[in-house]
Amino acid sequence: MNLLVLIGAPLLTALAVLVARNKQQVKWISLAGSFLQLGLAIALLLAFRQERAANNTAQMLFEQQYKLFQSLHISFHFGVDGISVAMILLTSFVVVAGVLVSWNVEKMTKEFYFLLLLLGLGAYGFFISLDLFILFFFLEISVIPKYLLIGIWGSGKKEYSANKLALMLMGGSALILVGMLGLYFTAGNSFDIMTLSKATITPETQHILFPLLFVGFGVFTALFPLHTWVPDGHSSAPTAGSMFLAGISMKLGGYGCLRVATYLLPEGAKEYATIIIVLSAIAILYGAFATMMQKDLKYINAYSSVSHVGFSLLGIGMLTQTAITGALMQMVSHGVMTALFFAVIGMIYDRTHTRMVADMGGLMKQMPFISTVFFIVGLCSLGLPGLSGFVAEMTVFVGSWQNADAFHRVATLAAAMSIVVTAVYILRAIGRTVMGPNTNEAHLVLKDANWNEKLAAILLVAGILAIGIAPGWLNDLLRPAAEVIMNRITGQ
Amino acid sequence: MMEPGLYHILFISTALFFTGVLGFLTRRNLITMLMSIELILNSVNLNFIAFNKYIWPGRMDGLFFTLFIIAIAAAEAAVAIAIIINLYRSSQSIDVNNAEDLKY
Amino acid sequence: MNELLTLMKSELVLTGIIFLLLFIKIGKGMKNETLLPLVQVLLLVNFIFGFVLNKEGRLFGDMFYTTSLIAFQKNILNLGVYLISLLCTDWLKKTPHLPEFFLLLLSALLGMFFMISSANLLIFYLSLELASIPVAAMANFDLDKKRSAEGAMKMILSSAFSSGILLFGISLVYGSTGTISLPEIAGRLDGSTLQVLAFIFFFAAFAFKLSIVPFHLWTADVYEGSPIATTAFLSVISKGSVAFIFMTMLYRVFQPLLDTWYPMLVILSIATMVIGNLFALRQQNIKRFLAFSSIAQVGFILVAVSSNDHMGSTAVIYFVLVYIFSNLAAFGVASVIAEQTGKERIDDFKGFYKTNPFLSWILALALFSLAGVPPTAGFFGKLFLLTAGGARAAYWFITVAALNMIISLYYYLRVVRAMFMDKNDTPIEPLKISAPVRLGMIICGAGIILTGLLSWIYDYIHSL
Amino acid sequence: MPNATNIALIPLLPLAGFILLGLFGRKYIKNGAGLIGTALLLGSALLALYTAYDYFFVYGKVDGVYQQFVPLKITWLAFSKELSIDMGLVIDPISVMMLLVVTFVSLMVHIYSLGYMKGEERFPTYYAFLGLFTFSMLGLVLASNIFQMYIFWELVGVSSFLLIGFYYDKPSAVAASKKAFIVTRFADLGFLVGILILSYFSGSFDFQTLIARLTSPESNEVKNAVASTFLGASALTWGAALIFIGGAGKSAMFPLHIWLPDAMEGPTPVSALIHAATMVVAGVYLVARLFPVFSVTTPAVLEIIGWVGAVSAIIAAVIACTQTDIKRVLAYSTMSQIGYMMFALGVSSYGGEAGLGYTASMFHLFTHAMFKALLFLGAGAVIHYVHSNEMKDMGGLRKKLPITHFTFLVACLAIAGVPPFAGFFSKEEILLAAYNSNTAIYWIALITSGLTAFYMFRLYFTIFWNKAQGEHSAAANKHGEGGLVMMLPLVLLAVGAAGAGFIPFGEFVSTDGKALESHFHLSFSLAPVALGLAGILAALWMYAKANDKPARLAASLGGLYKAAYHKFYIDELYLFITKKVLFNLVGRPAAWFDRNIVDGLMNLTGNSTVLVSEGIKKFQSGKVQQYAIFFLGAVVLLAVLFIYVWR
Amino acid sequence: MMNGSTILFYLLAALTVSCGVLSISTRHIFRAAIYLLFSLIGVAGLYFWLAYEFIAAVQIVVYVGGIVVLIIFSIFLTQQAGEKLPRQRLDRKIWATLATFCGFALTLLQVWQHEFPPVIPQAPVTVRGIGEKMMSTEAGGYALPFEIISMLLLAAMVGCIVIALRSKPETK
Repeated sequence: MNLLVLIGAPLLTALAVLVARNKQQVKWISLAGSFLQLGLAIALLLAFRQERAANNTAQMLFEQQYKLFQSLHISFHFGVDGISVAMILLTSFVVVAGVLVSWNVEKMTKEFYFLLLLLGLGAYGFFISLDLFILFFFLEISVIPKYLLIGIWGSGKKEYSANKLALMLMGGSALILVGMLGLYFTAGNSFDIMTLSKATITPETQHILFPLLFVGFGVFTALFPLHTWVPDGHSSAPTAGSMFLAGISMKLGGYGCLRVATYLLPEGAKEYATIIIVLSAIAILYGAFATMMQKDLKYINAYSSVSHVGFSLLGIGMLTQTAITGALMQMVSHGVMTALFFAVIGMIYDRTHTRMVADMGGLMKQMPFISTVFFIVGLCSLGLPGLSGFVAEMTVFVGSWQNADAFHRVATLAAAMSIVVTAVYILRAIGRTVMGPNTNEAHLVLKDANWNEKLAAILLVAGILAIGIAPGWLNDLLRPAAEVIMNRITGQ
Repeated sequence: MMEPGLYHILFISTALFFTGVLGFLTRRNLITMLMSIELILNSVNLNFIAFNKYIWPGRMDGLFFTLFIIAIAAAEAAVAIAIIINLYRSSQSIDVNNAEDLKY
Repeated sequence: MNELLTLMKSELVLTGIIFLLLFIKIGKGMKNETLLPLVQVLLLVNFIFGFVLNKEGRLFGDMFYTTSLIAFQKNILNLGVYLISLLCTDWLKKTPHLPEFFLLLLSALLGMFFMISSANLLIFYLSLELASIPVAAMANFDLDKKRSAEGAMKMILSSAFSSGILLFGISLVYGSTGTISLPEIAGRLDGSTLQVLAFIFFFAAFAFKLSIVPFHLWTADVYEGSPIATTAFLSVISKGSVAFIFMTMLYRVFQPLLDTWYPMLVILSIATMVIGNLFALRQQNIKRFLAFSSIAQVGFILVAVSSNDHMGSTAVIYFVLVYIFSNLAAFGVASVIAEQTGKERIDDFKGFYKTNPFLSWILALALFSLAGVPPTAGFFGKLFLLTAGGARAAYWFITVAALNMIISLYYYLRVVRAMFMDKNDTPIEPLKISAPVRLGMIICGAGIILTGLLSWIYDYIHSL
Repeated sequence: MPNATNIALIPLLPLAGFILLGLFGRKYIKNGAGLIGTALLLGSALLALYTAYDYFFVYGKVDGVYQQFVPLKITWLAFSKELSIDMGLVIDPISVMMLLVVTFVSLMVHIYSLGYMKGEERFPTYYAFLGLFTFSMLGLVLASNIFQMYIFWELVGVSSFLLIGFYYDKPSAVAASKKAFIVTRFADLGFLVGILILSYFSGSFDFQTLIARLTSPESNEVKNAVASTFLGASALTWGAALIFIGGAGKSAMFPLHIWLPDAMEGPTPVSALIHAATMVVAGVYLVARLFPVFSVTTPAVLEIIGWVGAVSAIIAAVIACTQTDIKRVLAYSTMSQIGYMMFALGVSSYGGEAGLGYTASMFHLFTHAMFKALLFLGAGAVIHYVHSNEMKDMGGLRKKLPITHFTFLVACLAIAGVPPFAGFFSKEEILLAAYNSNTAIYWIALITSGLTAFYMFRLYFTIFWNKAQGEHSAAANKHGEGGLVMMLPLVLLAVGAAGAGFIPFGEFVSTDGKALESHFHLSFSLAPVALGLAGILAALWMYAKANDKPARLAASLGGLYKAAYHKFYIDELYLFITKKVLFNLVGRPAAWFDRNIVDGLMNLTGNSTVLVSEGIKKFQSGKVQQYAIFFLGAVVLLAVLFIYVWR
Repeated sequence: MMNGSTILFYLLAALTVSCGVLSISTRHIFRAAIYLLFSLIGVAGLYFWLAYEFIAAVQIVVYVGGIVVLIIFSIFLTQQAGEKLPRQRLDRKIWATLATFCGFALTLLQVWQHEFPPVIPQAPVTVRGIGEKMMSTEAGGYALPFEIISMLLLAAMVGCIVIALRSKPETK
């Protein structure tokens, strides 16, 4: 399978959107394009499994390389392993759902969809890149669309949030950039991940470069205490924007932390694992407790994202194969789940025009579909078996527990404690909004989800269930890739 | 007192240079600032001539440099004066402290 | 003679155009409406002609030399001038002294050409003056405005002062090395303290022209006061040309003083980035805003300059190319707005997207490019600058530089925010965009996007 | 050999019901939902019956010992070659016994609900949830892997949550469902960590492997586990204790019991199924499942289990005497009875005669499921009739609800331990087991059994005798006892409650699979039976007719009565911990810290940048001479720096 | 020891520097111009003293005859002669003096410390030689700078005309 189609499809869609004549055309083109991407992602998954089944054990499959900026030894090198495939799949799901839930955007529709598709494009490019430079390019490409999406179509203190997001992400990129250049020069003028992974980098250099890269990517994935763009950004963004932000963009960071920082600089990872664990354990618990006090649904999910994404980082910091697999699963799971969560919040907001928990009540009666989905996603968030969150968190726990010393144990316990707190805030939110008596007369006439919203929700619920009920396929994708990373860490 | 030589001339030129600089920094009238520039240029000229004379007499680099600087000084002065006069027409003043609209 | 014609062809063509303009002026004269397209065509021809018949060689007893790299640099400047002639159409049409304006502008450009090609301090100095005195006159071309005169006054006096210091430095260099030929100087510098002092005098003049902090103070005032075409010329063409010769000087001539100028560059680069950014943060006037942002950009250029190798010079040249597209696009939009509405404040841009989507996108694209955000070429430009800076393993230095990109992003986004997000009951009316302006903007827009994505451009520069 | 397909179908049929009704119930099969659900469950129950017969009488016993079979095991999630979560089916005496209990009670509840829940707006949803619960419970019972058990453990928790909150527009129901979920969730955290500890040392999640590795004191695994200690206890003890916490949460053991009385907000059949007969005994089942580990390797934990069970039993019994909501009385009674089962396990040990407690516990579980479900369903019929949960609204109903009255009486006799009803036999065994190993617990149990008889008959007399104190509306009277669908389950369960005691339980269920001889001493039964009768008589004396004796007694007991009435203020304690401590001392500061410190620092960075920018603006003064001074100054400074300082 | 040449040198030096200082310190603008004139003449005298007569002549012609006259004209244009110039702000003066003095001291120190190479006696420069070199395109010739300066003068002229003749009808 030629991976270029993964970039080509969104690019063509975006360009087609630009030349569309009216809003209807824009929407349908986007929808068709996003379904095409979904199809391609599934085809990629199948092709990948086929190759693996045929005993193709190359680390990266479908590799291609085009020379760019030859004098700097940069090349457009791309290929996928299981991690990339999973992330691409996640992206395509979120893109489709994002396009669907934005069906009612009337303000500057064309621009909206264009930017949305551009965001997706950035994510696809990021996940297939095997060259740090190109990877960075795709990482950065999404900053401005995010900014504009929040700033133009957002709500609340949108300008502030948009600025904060753009600046903090830029800060993260700045650190990544420096770390990347450090790698480039210490490893003989190459940005190629495959080359870099074979280069010998002294532990001293690794100790310098690792924090730069990890913190840099960490900003994208809400590493405590650099997470503060998350609540504001997520809550101000339009629905699809939040979905993309939390569902995809935060995963870019996690992927980078693993693929770039940890994989390329294993010595650095070992050196700083303790700090990573401490920070992520704090983020998990503290995020959960902070969520408990939020009154705005979007803030609830945003803070809970901080908490949940902490599991990814915790898994990475634990440096065992299972924990890393769990971290990756958590990324995928959280991506789908949080996208769905934001989608549902958006649907509720579109109808009730409020996101305050206190202003709602008993929505189950008027919107059974939306409420049910809300239930499901809430349960997923609190880690109910059968839904994706459980699988991921348990894998992280089991993996973490394999470190036998007290420090890792305590960190794991702290993280595990969050599942109770999560239950508290999720049930609080659900209990007040979809359950309970109706508190607002105006809400009695509200309608349930439209076809597009239903389709979006069903797709994402299907994703959650597909991971939650039968996690084997995802495990098969991620575990071998995690093993490669672990082998590098343990030096085999 | 000793035989005047390179260092003496260099002293003069340096003194003249910084005299010009000081004038440029402290005079409020634009034309007097321009005059200070002329002093600076002259000190440089003196430098070039002195170096040419005392160290590298075989080549005429310093000499030509001086010649061209004189020409440039003329051109520069002409343009500067034109601008100053223009400014004077706009604001009826050639006090440098009155030309501070553009700031911050 | 044949050699003279080919090696100096850029200068000769330019001189030809200058004299043509002079004759037009002295002769019957021409209406702006007819003259301007003519000039634009001539500049386009000049630009295209810059690509052919490029040879390497030396002339006038090694006073003048040219290489394919220098030819390319000159052509970048040609391109910039051509774009200015397109983008500032609105202002140019109105000015009563169009032929003179172009005469001065092209003279200054000629000066820059000589400056880039100079292999001799005398040529260098003269061409530097040729490149700045006419610009001072150009700065005063809004003849009725006091601000314009004030800007011009500040420019001519400051630049005279700086050239005084430069000359003093040159004289000391001459005194201690006995030559004004650049290649010879390189061989004779021994790093004595007098030479260091001379170099610092010398450097100060460059710093002045490049607006390196703390030699930058004239910049914003002059930019704000000058007519927009002049500002564009100053901020892009002037800066670019000086940056080119600056690198040549440091790499080829003052190489023995590397230990002095490397730390100096680092200090000043950081100061420049920080101060430029901090000032740009709160500017309201778009020209002043762009002035400070261009100061900050120079700070980034210095990062690459400090690399002291081929990678650095390639990165700088590439960046200047990108910068021409980006900054000129911004100036182009500002020019259209200023000329048709008289508004220059960023607050006036609020709600601009509603009424003028094309201009908004161009400006946004330009600002993103200046901020270094992909997929614009500015991203690549900035990245390569920092890459070059990283070659000397000064990680903390490039970290500071990279962090400065955050501040710069903030203020560039401020303009974007005004255009796209802020509400305004009385936004700027839909503006007329004349054909040349539109052409210029499309060229700039294409340049901003394609220069980065077409990676062979960088490789081409590298190969020169 | 067990038939994997048949056994797998037992949980899968209710799951099919859940999916079918959950997806399409609301729109397409609104009326048929109950029948579909019931039919599927009937299939499931029949299969369970068949399986039980097959196991106990056909292939289960090899050489006089009941074997454990794992007819199916699918790797669900592999962490490594050794460590994986499998989905499997385990067939052994207790799982088969539980299959029977769960499917039977569930079937009864399904049938009963056809009448009880008729006309509900969310009727199909209700059946869907019942299906989900039954599926989860059966999955839990059949789990061959401790993680699988945890998974279904959570699923029954959520089903319970959904069903308690079934009347979602009632704030009290919502609050109760949240409370139930969160409290059990908290306990499950212990379970989870316990799993992690045990699996770390045993290197497996699989019950068989795990038990095999952790019960031989000579094995490396046990040695390692014992060697690593934390706060003076070995890792293994910690693991087992934590697992027990999970069980205690689900089984409403003191002090994690607070959710159970509130859970009565759910529909009454649900209380019968989940909060009396099946889910709440999951904790007991868990301990029984891991009994070899508890009894052989961690006797200390087993002792804790015994004490927790005993304390829960008596506290719940005391509280039950004071409650006025009939469902709450039953809830506390449930808690009390589960306490019995728990301490029965606690006083047991592995193998042979000493394993009597284990057998007794399972036996009591079985009989309790019958009579407690019956009690709840009977209470449901009463509530259905009077539209109130409060005892004061009831009285003299024996004429109006004759079948209910009769079955309720059977159940009361059974729970009070009056021979020859089922409760008598199981309770006797428990008391015997306690008597044999722990006298203190025996005395507690004895007192509890007296109290049990008292509060049950207090309930019985207040409802069915006494004088009617409340007005029964005409509408309430109209539907009478609720027809065949509601009465049939009552009768069937009454048969069970009356006759289940005669099952020779020791034959089938014992710690080591060998048949256990029941040593039935008539003399030993004298004390408990007498106490039970005394309790009944006391209730008769106080509650058979309306009078002020209860009030006087309450007054004379004073503080004790008040404390018991207020459930010993445990709820308030929890409320204090959550509201005051967690929310105000942790949550609020965390949120504040985030907004003001972490985010504040970010904003401060931005704001101070702007401030600095404002502060340095005077350098750009517009004065060309000042610029020149800077110019010159910079030159001089650089010169000094590079000539003198860095040279 | 003290011969005429030396005395002449010191006289010229004194004239140059003192007039320079006076030129920047007097508060009469017209006098300032005159002092400047004398200072420039002093420099020309120094050229004579150094035996660069041609340069001295150019100095007199261009500076004295051109620039100073230009300056004096512009003074007449913009100011009533005899009016005293306003005082500069004190802080500016202090800072300026400080910076200048530091610069002066530093430069002087460096210049005096530096060992310039010894003089190699060579034939003096003649006016004819200057003329030949000026037009030469060979090594050591100055044709190119000459061309450049002519362009510069052209441009400066055009610029001056435009700026100085503003708001008048276009003249040829």
